[in-house]
Amino acid sequence: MTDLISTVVAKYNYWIYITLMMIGLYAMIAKNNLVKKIVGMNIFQTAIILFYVSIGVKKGATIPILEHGHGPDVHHVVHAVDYINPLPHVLMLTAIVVGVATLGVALALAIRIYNNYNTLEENEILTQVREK
Amino acid sequence: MSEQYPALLVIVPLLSALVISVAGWVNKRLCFPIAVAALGVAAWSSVGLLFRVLDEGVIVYKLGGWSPPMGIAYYIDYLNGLVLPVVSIVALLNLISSKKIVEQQFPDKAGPFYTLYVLMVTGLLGIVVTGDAFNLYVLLEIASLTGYGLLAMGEERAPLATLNYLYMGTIGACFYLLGIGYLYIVTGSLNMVDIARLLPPLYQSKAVLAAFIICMVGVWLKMAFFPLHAWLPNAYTYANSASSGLIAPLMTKVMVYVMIRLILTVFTPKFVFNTLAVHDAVVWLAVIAIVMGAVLALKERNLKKMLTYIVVAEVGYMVGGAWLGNRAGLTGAVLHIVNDALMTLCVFLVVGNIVYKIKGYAFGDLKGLFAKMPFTMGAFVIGALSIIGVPPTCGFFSKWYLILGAIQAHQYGFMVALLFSSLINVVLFFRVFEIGFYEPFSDHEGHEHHPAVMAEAPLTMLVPLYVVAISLILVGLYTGDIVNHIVQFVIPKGFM
Amino acid sequence: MIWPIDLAILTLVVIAGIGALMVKDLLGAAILFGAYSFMMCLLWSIMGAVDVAFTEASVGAGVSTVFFVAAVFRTSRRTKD
Amino acid sequence: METITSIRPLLAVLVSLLIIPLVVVSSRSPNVRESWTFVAAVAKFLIVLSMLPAILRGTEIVYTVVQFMPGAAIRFRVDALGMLFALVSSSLWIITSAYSIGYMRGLKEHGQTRYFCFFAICLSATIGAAFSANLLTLYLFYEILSLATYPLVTHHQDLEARSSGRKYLLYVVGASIGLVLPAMLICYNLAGTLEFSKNGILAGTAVSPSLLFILLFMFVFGFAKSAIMPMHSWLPAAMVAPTPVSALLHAVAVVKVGVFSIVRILTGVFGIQLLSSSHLGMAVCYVAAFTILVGSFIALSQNGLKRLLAFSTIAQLSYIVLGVALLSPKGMTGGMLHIAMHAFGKITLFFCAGAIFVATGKKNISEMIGIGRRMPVTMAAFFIASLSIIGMPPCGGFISKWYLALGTLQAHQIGFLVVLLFSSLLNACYFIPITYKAFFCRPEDAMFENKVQEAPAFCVVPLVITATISVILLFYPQPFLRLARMMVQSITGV
Amino acid sequence: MKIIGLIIVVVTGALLIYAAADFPAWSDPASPASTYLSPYFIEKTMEETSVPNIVTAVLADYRGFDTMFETTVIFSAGVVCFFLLRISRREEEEPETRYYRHVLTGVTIQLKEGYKIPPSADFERIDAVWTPPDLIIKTGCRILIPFIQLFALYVIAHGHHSPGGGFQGGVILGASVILFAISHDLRTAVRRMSEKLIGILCAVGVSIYAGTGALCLLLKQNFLDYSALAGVLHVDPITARSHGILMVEIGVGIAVLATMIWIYNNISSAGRYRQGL
Repeated sequence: MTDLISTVVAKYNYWIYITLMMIGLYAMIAKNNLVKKIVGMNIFQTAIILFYVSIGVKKGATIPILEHGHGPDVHHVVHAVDYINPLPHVLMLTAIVVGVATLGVALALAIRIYNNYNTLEENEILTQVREK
Repeated sequence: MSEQYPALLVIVPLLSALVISVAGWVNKRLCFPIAVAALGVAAWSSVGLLFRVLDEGVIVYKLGGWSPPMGIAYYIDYLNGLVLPVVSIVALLNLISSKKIVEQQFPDKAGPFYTLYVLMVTGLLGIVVTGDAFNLYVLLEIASLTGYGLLAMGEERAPLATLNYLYMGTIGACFYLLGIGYLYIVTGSLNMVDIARLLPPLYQSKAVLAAFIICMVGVWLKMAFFPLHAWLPNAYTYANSASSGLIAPLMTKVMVYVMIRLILTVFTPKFVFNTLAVHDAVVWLAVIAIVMGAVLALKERNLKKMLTYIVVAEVGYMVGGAWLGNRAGLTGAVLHIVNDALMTLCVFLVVGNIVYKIKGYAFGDLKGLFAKMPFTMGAFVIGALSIIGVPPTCGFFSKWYLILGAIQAHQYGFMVALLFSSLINVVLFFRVFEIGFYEPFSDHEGHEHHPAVMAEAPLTMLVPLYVVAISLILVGLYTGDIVNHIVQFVIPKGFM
Repeated sequence: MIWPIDLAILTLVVIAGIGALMVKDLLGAAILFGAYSFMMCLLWSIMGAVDVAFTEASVGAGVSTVFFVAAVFRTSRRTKD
Repeated sequence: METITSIRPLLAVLVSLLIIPLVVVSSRSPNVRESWTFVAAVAKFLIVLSMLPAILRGTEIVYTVVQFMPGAAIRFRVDALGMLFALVSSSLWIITSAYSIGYMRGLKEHGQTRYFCFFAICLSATIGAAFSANLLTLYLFYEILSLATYPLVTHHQDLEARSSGRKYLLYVVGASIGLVLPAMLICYNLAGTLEFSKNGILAGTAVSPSLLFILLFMFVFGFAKSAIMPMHSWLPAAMVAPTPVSALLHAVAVVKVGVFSIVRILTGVFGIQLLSSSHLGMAVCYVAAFTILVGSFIALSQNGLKRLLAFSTIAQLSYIVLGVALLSPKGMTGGMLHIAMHAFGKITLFFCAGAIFVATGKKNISEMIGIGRRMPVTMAAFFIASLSIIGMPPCGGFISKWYLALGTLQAHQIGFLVVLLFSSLLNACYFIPITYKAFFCRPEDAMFENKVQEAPAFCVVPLVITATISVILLFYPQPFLRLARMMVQSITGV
Repeated sequence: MKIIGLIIVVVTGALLIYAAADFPAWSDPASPASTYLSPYFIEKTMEETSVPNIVTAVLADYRGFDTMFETTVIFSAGVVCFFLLRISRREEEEPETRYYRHVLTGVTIQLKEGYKIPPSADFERIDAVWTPPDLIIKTGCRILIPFIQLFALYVIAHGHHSPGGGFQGGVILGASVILFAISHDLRTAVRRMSEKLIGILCAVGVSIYAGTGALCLLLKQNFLDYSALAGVLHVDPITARSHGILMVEIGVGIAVLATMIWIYNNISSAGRYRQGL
């Protein structure tokens, strides 16, 4: 039992990221409102970012900014174990940007759709399309 | 200069896209020539790269001077050496053809259109050329985002279709990203070659298995592999023809390239075909994709939509070929990337010409088209024959290798599916020919002349079309050289 | 790192996310989404990803929410699910 | 065997393609356009003829255009059989071109430029098929021929043409993609090559008899142009085409390409050793014999002249297949010779049908009573040609049938001899009454006035020429007989 | 659809949970991700680029190529929004009645079609739904915006040493302009920062990034190899890398700033450029 709990706690981040991702995915598939789908899409994307950030976490390490003095001669010996893995952070900066870019495009499309059909509900739009 | 070709290939279009976007504010007429020049340079460098690869073998280009796996590097080997010229040349030809379409449909937005167009090509070229798994994701997003923009500009239903594409595309790209994350968590690397080096001890890991499945599902989503294809037909059909002429030939093909790259370079065939051994199931999925694509195409009474379902079926060809797990099948799949890009371009350019002149693409609009647009339809016939797979057009030869691979792998279901789809294609295209050729029927029996008023598309649309049409035959005739000098080196040694 | 806070915020994130999807008003959804992003940002800063957290704070909680609100303003708040 | 590398086979194929742009450009002035067609036809014939001496000397002419993969290339090899076929089709093209001019102008058909263009493509494909050195090249030209014939078959662009065109495509293209293509690939996979060889490429491979059987019939039915039953019904339907098309393509080029392909498959892919040892030859014989009898019977009941000729063609094509599938030297000689003999006879018949249509507008036999008084020359030619088809002297058809009959004896298959003779009887039954009624009907039954009014000279002269050739071939069957013998000798060694 | 969605979600979730079992434990310092590449970055960054913020160094130098395309992604999003939404002047139907406001007195004038107002700085065009901006908000924002912008500039400039950089700074800068547009109205904001300027700034921002890379290429180094700039800047190659990073960060900042405003303008007015939020 304690094993189970410790497994659950040890990878709590991973479970949460999976939960969030599935929430987002479900919203994208099952929701009817276009903007809700976009919200779901963003949750989906942030879940992946959460996953990546979780990869980077390192026990007993600090943020990936080196302590330093000024001037070229002040060089500490840097130990890798002291700092959190920066690479996932870099990747996720990119992913966040991609996320906001996708959001912008998606919203622009939603507005175009609204202008055409005067609704954001997918089933209503499809009814209108079929009637034409 | 030639050692900088890999950088030029991507940088020149990127910078030109920026220049075009500025030119869009200053003088709209400059946009088109700049775009042509940019893609011309890209095409030139990609061909130059191909020849360098033929001479020297794999080229590695370190961006920022950092050696991989620290920095990002471009790897150009025979596989992407072959795909790059196809991408850039297809894009260039369609660009030339799109000039008139843009003038007709959205003259005010020529600037952003060409910007997005060139950016999309940048993205596609980048996807093909990169050797870094994450870099691929970023470029994939560039290609996708610009693609959404281009596709949404069309008929009334285009935005909704594109938004659905956006949802699916985002899920696909995110799945890919997640898969890369899984690989990263177990290997700690993002460089494709490096991952492949680190993976063998981890072949039994569940995480690697999941990474592979997730990556594949993501890529399949982007390439519209059958059960995941639902976004494609509408998105491509309702878009303007300048955009669909770029995206229909390239997007799915580039994603097939990514799939083959993942199989060959990242996960390695040993893992995919020996450890995992699910290829029979995937080939059966491909069979379903081909059959369903053909059947759904048969249902359509609308030329452009019919073609989009053919695209879905063709994706099945390539996926199936790649997953046959033998030399002939993979050769067929790689060859089909090239051929299908050209074939699809050919037929979509034809649709572009028809829409430009007739303002419609439903079957009812095509009556008497052989008399009205004989040159366009002539090229359409060549493209159609290539899709059907009639020698000496190139479509025949990739189908040849695919069927040969199917026979060697004892996947007779795949063989039958290919033949079935060829036969359906005959029906599909000859149905279109019939409408264009016979209808409207002459009133009284006998040899009534149809009132044939030529209304042919302008020369800037016909010339690219004929270049493609002729290249369909030339590529077909030179299949032997392509296979002997390029494709056979794609396949790793020891691959049966 | 203080893991109870971590767990608590993780749970809050899920609640905010579900809330954004469940609420029957798109403007509310936009705001809840902003809250979700901000929780996420907190979470990441706890995990030591300061740059990511900073970006998420400015993009996710800031600009994205503004985009959402703007889009909802231009379309409609009405939603059935 | 000695081989020469020469580009001439390729030239022979290309020459008619090269004039297409010229034909299109000069579409405004019909005389110039038709003269281009003549130039190409004559040039093609001369190129083919120029290769004849070398072939008769026993050498082969080889030319590789492109090599796709080991054992599969676009490659030409001119051997005796190919030469025979090429000679027949290229010589008849010249005559048909002349006839086409008379026919098309006589009826004021539309789309004549298109007609001549596709005709030229068809001829290229036919010659290409004749000279092909391997199965891939053969398949390539076979497909091109199928597709290039489609606009000709459906030339009238009406509903009937459309439904016939559909049937044509369904049978011919459908069968070739659905059956020949996989069969070819299986062969390639088994043998690693597609080059025709004297002993057959499948000879040395370990293939199970059942697979062999399946393969053989995939080929035989797949080459649906040979109209072996049950793949025959496109042929009568395709008779909606203008008569010159029916004449050249459906009596000579298209159907003969089908039969020629089967002959190549039997001799070059399977090889007679394999066929005789596995008794597959007999299986083909039975199918062919069935087609001969049924085709002849159906022809008996036809009223439309062209439909009658179509069913007659179906039966006659199977003679060729039967002859070759007997695997006896005489039978094979007869079969190959019949390619030529039947071609000259049948084309004459079609020309006559067309001439009648141009002059009187009649299509049905029942409307042709007494027509001999009005068109004596045409009907005389018709009579001669029908004798050739029946296989009676003084016509060339006699020789080929003679060899076929000898072949059945040589193969000790008396049953097939009976089939041959019975079928000839049937041929006589449906051909002779036509001529008889045309000339010797009672005056009150005659449907035509007793005044000679022939079709235009462009129509009549060609059919007189072909009828004459039919007669000459009996007395001087060279070079066809020699070519057929050389081919048989090279295969069987006898 | 809901059932399908549920099935997909359950299957995918099960797969992911199944795979997570094989992951290294969370925050394990010995996991491959923490031991393979990252030590190199952590230990060498200072030596090789003299940038203490490892994230910035990796972002703009080691993986600078990714970041360039990241900027391009945002740029293309801006172009896409413009391309899709912006209603060109030719298509835009001019409303029958237009409204002008006399700035000094606050009097609103309604003009019927065909009438014109003499060009004068005293009148500003307003929309039918225009409401006077709330004084408190307006003044509050006016006070806030300079500080926000100053902070944004700090974030960009100090990205080498602290969290932040071009992207975050650019977003904040953009947000400050968006705040201005919200607190006043879109017309006023666009008058301050015209559409053309924004469009060109976007491209210029990305061009600075790509151009820096291309400059390295012209200086006979590989693309984005900032050490090539050493000769131009008269510093050692390592400092040149640091400067190169700053240059591209500025480029990113400009591009992001302009794009955020651009997207906002188009979305909030549905492409009409009046009647903002």
